[in-house]
Amino acid sequence: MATKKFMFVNRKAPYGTSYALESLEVVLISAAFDQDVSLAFLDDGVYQITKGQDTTGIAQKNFSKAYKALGDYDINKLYVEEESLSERGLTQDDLMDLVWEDEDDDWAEKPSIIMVNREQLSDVMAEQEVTLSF
Amino acid sequence: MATKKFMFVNRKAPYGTSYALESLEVVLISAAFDQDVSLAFLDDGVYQITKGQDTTGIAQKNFSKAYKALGDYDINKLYVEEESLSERGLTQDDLMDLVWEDEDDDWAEKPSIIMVNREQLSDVMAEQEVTLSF
Amino acid sequence: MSMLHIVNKSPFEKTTFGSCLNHAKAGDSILMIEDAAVGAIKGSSFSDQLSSALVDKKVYVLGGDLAARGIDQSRMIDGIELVDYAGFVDLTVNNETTQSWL
Amino acid sequence: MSMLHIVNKSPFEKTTFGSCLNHAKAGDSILMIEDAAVGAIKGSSFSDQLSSALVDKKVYVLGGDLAARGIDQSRMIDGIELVDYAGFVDLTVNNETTQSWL
Amino acid sequence: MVNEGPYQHQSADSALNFARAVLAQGHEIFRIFFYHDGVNNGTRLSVPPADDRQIQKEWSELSKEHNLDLVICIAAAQRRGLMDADEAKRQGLDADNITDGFRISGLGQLIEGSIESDRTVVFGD
Amino acid sequence: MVNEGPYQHQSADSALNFARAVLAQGHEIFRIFFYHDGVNNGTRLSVPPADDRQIQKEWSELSKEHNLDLVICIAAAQRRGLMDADEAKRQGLDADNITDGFRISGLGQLIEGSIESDRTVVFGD
Repeated sequence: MATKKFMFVNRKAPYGTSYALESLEVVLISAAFDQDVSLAFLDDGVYQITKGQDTTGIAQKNFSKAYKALGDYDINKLYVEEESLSERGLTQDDLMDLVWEDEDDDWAEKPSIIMVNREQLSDVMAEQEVTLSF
Repeated sequence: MATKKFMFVNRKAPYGTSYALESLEVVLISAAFDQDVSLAFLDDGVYQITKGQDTTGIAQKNFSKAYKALGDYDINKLYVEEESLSERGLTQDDLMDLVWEDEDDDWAEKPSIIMVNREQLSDVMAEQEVTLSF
Repeated sequence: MSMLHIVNKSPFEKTTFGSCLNHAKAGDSILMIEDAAVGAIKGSSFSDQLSSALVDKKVYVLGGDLAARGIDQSRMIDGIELVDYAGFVDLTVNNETTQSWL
Repeated sequence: MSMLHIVNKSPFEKTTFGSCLNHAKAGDSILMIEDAAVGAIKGSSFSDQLSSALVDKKVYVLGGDLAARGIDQSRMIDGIELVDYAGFVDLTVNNETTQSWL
Repeated sequence: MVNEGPYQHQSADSALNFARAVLAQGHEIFRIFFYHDGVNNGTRLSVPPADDRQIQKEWSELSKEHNLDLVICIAAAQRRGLMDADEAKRQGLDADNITDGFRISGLGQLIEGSIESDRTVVFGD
Repeated sequence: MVNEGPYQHQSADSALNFARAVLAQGHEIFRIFFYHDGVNNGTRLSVPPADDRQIQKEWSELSKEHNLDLVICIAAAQRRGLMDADEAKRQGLDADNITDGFRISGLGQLIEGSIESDRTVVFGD
């Protein structure tokens, strides 16, 4: 099968709707198809990867740990928009520490999160061949 | 049964979602219960009562005419927020001419639309006993 | 008569929260649930607007919804009160009417 | 490569349309469908922002959605083009990729 | 009033949690009315993952425990395909999908409920 | 990809109208994938008012006419209660509610469809 540049665009907060969870399920499946996969977190999508999520008070499953597994599937390009964080009173310190191990570099642990500004994110979006949004 | 002050709050555009249509269905049913019913049209809800709606291009039923029937059921307090119209580039001239006949005044035809500013609408909302939003 | 305004949408995603603040009256209460909880944080592009509401209104946030989105309560704007579902019920009892901003 | 951005939410209700405009690039096309059609009107609080986009992008609106909401095409901002569903299909063919702003 | 279906929007969860808290404090729930996509709270054909919440079943159980009146709007249910045995038969359909504890009725039940109750709370999108 | 159910959001209508226009111009539709509440487009238990559009039936008919591959996501369908006969049996349920022309399958079908097609268009809320 051909290899295409896939981008999953995440613009909604988790738990308020099922889009974040069900987007993550597609991302995990996409790993099996050996595609060139990127994720974008912008607007309220940045809340999907905040650290310290605790869902005990709302009786929903906390699926934030699953983002940590993405690196194991070689999904390691998670673009986060700086402007989206700052508008929400957040910084990169509020995000989970998401990493992957580079087999070409003696399995060195490298960050999966790539901080970009709005202009840079637009450039990355423009390069994609398939853009899926939820 | 007791008589309560009911307000139906309409804040969403028609056709994009079913809320406008299904809100109207509740309003029509409420007429049978002899309550003190008001409707508020603010934010994108003002598009529900624009004139000249033509749904032939989107294969949906045009239900805007049903608002004209509200007067026949003695539902004649339709509050429309001026600020919502002007933010959207609209004026009262863009709205349907909705009327009711006053049996205490020799069936004189009177306007059902009551133009209010934001402050006045807030006052009307504050007087309600049941507020239903969709 | 006082009214409890319930808002469930992020102020960064929808204009609903702003519309709620524009229509709530002095003495009313505002409860942030679901995605609206993210509006409780200090230092956002929305926090000035919410702080202004605190001058003459009470503002509450459902703690479970705040925690689910990874926001620690220490980050809340001063004056916002944390409630659980029992507190939510109390708010509906203590205000004569409720209005949901959907 | 050019991209077709499809936006379906009213700019007065959600921040999605604004986000789309912030990320579309020169030479891209933007298609307004469903509730987004109301953004096409002249003289609104959003029209300046959309007019700016017209400087280096093409903007289209689905005629059926505009008419359904009672907005006559004479009220549209100058430069916006009206399309039907066949025109929508052409736009997806003539741009290499599409992105839906939901 | 619950306006949204389970899982897609949190409003079904919020309504369920709120209803539990109301009952825990000894208040009475006159009726819960399911409208719009909220009708889908009443399907028995849902099988969520075992480690996830089981919203439709939890409504059924809460209803049984507290004798709650869970009413699904008939007009909304017809559009969305939520049927009880009688209605399915009337429409000539070969199956139904409502679960225990729910009943299908008209919009008047919403208005009546709002008149009879001291408070009406709306959960939706 | 269709993310929303019929009636509640216009996205199901838009997708249907778009699909018709695509076929009218002689293009080929590789697959239509129904995700999230979009799974509800595939119920046969819907009976909308006679003067309203019949979205679920229109999908079925379009599928028959053009041999379309209409795929419902199994994970989303399980949460929301959309079942075919096999899946209902496997889950021990006494009824199913899928309509003609739709099939239930996994999320891989969405990725595969996006790889195989020249264009992927998403309709949602």
